[in-house]
Amino acid sequence: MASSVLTDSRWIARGEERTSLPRFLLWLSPWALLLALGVYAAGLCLYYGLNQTNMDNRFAFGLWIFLDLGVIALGAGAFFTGFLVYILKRAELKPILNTAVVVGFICYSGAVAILMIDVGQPLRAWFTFWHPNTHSMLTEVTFCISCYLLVLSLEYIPILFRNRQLRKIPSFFIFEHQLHKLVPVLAAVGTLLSFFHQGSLGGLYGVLRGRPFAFRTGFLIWPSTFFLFILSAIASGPSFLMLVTATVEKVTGRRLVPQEVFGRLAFISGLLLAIYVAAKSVDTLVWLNVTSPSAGFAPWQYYSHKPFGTPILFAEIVVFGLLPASLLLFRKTAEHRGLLLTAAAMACCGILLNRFVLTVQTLALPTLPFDEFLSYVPSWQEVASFGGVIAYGVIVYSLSYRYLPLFGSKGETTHVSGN
Amino acid sequence: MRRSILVFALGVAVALFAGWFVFPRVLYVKKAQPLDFLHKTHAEKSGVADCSECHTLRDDGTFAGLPPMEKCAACHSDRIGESKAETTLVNDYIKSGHETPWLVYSRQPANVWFSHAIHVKRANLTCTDCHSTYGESDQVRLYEVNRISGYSRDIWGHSMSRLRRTPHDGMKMMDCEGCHKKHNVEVGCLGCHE
Amino acid sequence: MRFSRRDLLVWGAGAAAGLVVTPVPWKILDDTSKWSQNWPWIPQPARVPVEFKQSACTLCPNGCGLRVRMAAGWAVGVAGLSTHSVSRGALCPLGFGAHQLNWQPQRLRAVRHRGSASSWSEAQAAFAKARSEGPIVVIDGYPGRAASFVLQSFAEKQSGNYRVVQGAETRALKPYEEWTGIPAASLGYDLENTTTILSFGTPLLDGWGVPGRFTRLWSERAAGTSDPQLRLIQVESSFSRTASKAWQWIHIREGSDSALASGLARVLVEQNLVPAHGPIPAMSLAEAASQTGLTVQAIADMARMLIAKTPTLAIAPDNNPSIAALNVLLGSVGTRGGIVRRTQSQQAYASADEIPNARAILIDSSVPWDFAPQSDAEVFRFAAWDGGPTKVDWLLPAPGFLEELTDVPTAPTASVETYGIAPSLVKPVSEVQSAAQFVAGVDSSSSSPEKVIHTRCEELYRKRSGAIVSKDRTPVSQLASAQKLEEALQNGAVWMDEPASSVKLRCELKEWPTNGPQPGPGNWTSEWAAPVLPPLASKLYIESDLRESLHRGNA
Amino acid sequence: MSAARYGMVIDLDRCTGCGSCMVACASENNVPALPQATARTGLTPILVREVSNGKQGADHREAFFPIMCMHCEHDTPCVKVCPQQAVEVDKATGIVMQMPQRCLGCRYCMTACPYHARYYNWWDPSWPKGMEKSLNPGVAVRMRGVVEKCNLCHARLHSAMEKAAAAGKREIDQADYVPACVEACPTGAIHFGNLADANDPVTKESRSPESFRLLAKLGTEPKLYYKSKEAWVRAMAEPNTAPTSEAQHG
Repeated sequence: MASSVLTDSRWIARGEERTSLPRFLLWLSPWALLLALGVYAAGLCLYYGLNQTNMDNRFAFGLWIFLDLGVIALGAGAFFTGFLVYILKRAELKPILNTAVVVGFICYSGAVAILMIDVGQPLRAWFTFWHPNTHSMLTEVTFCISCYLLVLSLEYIPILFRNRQLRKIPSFFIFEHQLHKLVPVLAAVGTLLSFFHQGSLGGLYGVLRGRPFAFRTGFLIWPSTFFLFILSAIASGPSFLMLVTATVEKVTGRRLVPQEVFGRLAFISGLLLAIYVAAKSVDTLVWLNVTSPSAGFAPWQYYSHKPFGTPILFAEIVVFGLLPASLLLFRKTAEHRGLLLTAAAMACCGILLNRFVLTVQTLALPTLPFDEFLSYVPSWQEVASFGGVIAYGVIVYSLSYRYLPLFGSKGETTHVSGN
Repeated sequence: MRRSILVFALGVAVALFAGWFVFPRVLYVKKAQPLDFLHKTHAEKSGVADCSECHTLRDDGTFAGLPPMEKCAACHSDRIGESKAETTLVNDYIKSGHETPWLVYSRQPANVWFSHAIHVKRANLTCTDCHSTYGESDQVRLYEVNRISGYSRDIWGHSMSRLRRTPHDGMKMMDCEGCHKKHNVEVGCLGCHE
Repeated sequence: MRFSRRDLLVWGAGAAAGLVVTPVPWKILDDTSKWSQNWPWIPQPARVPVEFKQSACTLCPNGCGLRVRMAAGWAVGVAGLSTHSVSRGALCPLGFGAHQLNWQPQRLRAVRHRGSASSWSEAQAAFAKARSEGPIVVIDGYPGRAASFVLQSFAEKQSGNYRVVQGAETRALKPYEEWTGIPAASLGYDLENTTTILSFGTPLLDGWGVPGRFTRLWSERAAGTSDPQLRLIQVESSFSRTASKAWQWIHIREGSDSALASGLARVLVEQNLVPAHGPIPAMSLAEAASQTGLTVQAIADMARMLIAKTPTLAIAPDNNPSIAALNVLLGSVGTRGGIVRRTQSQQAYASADEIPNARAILIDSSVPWDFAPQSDAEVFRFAAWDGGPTKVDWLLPAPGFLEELTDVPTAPTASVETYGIAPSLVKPVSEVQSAAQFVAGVDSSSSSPEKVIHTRCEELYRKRSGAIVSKDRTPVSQLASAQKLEEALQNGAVWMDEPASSVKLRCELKEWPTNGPQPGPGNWTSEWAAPVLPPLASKLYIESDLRESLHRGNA
Repeated sequence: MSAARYGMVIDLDRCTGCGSCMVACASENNVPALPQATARTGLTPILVREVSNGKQGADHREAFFPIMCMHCEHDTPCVKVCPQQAVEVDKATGIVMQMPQRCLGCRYCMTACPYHARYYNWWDPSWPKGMEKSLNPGVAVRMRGVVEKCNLCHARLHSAMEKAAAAGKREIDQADYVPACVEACPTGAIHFGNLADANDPVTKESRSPESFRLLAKLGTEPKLYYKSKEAWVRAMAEPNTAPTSEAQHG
């Protein structure tokens, strides 16, 4: 029988049950294919240039930027959980900490990979560090994201070294042990960095004086979107973690984290989302009545172009904001897994919708009185590289889940007994 | 434990050697100039006193750079002396009327706009301020070109670390900026770029 | 002792740590970025000094003055020559990109015989044979040049025919030629002295005539004021560039120009707005109104507008007798500010519309591509650019933009005689011959354009009339020699004759013309459809919505 | 050299939309003519836009807006956003300049520009065989994957500076520095001058009641003025705030 030959049991943590290698590979293969396609598409874009995409001089940002903003928002769970566990000492969230780190790592590395394709001259991307323009939100983003990716890697390594085989190498073991002590510090650093780049990602559009649809006044150098992005990110992060964990539990048919973790996450997510919705509503009112008119743009204009009518604003704030927020805050929700996940999913969609509106609608709308409303449909290369990133995420997560003690306090205890 | 330290140190040593001694020799290709032209000889024998006699400024302020073939032909219309270089000059270039494909040590990339007129006439820099005493050299340097960027080595300068540089060594943007800063001349990107 | 796997790892770690403090990673980072700034496959301009030369544009018979930016013997930029007394520093958009035309993919670089590669010697042999066998018709698209003279005398010697394909601007003057007997080629518009212009869809501000002449005039006398010294009334069925800037835009039905002209004529005569000489059109005012889609009242108002500020000049885009007749009625023929006769009388050219029976037809490169001779004779066609399929036996590569010395005779619409020279500034990109050089090669007795230009300059010098105009104006009488005159012209100066007001031109009309407009083969100045456009014209045709886009091959 | 503030006043009543400025600009700045480029992916540092008053039939009117970099002075959107200082406002001239060789092609500046005056090199620049001989010396060809825009023909400014220096002067002769589009315009609709000089005719013209700037309310202080006698043309300065603007978009 194949499995007897094809086995990786010596790599799987002791006492953990994992499906047979062939079945695991079977599960990976479609994702591997998607990843390969993505890499090919990315290759085309790097070799021939961005004429492979459907972006153009007015639609200079497209699907990819939306993806970057989206995944980085969802990846916020990583730093935020770390923050809750190590800074606010919410020990009950420890079980999902590893997942959080892996998910964060995937989201950020994915985003950075896409960015490298999205810029026309990746070989010069480092100029941002050599000749930084300190006034640019993008500089802030670049610095923080690359630093935070480093932090995430450092947080990921100890988990990696906790693999059954790797632990056997003493130097690794020591290294991991030392690094593990660092984790609280890393969490603190990560939190700081994340707060900034989540914010500056919002600022990215908020500062666009030339795009009254996106332009916001704010506090000191930071436009209001700076703070809204932080809020929305930390609100959606936990929801996304719930979704991931729940999905894994479904796929593997195991209970991985205690129910109360879900309850806790739901409450945090709901609470923050509620605050976000409130802030967002205030911001929208100020923008519609003060900021935009003073720039000479009557707000109705933004919504006079189908499909970007007022319904989208309603959906963003009420349907995918207020509604999930109240659901998540509602204690009973946590008991019904289905309802809980729906709410979490809606919360995530709300955030994605917000990022979509800010990136895509902003560019589609005319600024000059004789501009037309523009539409844009991504080319297959853009979509494929997008899919590639998702595939990459699934693969990395699956591998991590199979070979590393993501959940299972086992990892922890054995670690303690180890020294 | 001691052993691993030893092995680690070995690794470091190998890397340092490769990085500091092997790498530069791989990165730069040495090329000989088409002719071994000697500034010194021309200064002494043909009594060329001033650089600008051959490297002229045109009326519109543009810099003529290396002199055209007819400038050489003026004296070398037929061979002076027996040197091999003389033969090549006369036969391959002057007689056939081809310009000599000199390899320009201080060639800047296409997007750099450097005006000799402004630096010489307005800032009163002398040739040696930037080109050192190459005008008195009695042998031709090998031209070294960077395999990756295609730049002349003089742009980065001959010290790989750029720490032990002789004066006038290196013509990177930061060198221009350094000099401008020193003489508090304020120029934006537009000042030197096309 | 043996080197364990563990040692390897440690060694690697050491090497990695060491490498960081060597130039390797940093230099590679720097050099790869430099590489990306100087990609070897991206062409860069030559590092050579730039100089400026004068010449004239020969893309069409209007001969605008050019200030050409030259580097390493090639034209690297074109601008209008501000001292040029005809074009006054203006060019049409096609002119600004013309210096790239010579490298057009459609550029003809070798002799082609019925589509397959051939050679000049074969072409010459074939032409000599044809010549021995029968009459030869020579077709010219730009009469009056020295080259034209060479071709014409050759044709006449061959008991052949010299035929001319005239541009729309000249064709528009044909009716006057019929009525006055004065060749269209020596008639022109006295735009400088007119005060009301009634344009029937003529692209006056969009490449008509010498672009600089009217646009400059318009921007001095009409632009940006509600009561201009020069009233431009544009009659057009669709909204054009000229209409957008006209003092008045009269919106009429397509193809009803003649009807409007007749209608206006009726009003002018019936209401005694003009001294009642000349015939009255058969068409009733009501009929004219219904055809044009205007009200009777509107036409009447318009007629009054025409005589409110005279002289008034009606300009047709092409041969349209009714519009010409309207000018006659308005008394705008042979008068100041109207249709004037120039001092030198050209001969009337035979049109190439119908071609006599011939053994062979020689077509000069100045003939527009959309002209295809209706004949089964052997066709020798000269062209610099391949303008697409037409019946051609021998396709012969002619000199391209600025590649040959040519002279610039008076522009078709000009009111005074002018003469200029367009020196060749760049060397041909391949082995080319002009039709004139070709016939000279076949018939040793025939002259060369260079010689003709010399003699013409000498004539001008002998006549002592007019002046050399560049930055300043030097009467020919003050010039030292014909030499000097030619040199001046070589350097962008233009010889200009005295204004033509003195010359008589009388025109009476027996009856109102009944035949409608007779448009000839198209002309890019009016239709913006050149067979080959400068590559940069893609900015106009593809990257902006300014002009209806042509097929990509051209742009 | 005393700081200048180069700007323009474009008289729209004189612009016939012929497009000469576009071609002259492209030729001066070695902009490639790429057949694969479209209206949305082309490179036209100065782009003439057609606008209409939205009326039909005899009342229909049109005007042409040459759109190029407006060289904004205050809070310049593109300068503020560029992560690596590839864009800056030149202190000596007030020119908002783009340094393609510094640019990493993130296109953030393009999203920041309200005038869509910035263009991305979607393709490697290329010319038919031999045509590279017609490239204008003094203007480096840009590579694929970077943003470029109108630099007010600063190669011509360089030549003027060099000429002045050779003559031992510090100030350039204004006549030596005229951008290609200004030189090309057959109706003289584009007026170029130094707005820092109160006596410059362009400065005076920019103050005329008929002069206006596009989207002035954004507060970016563009140095490019437009001018027209027609009220409906001047109304094009700001987005129409009456809820029937769809028809307006020419």
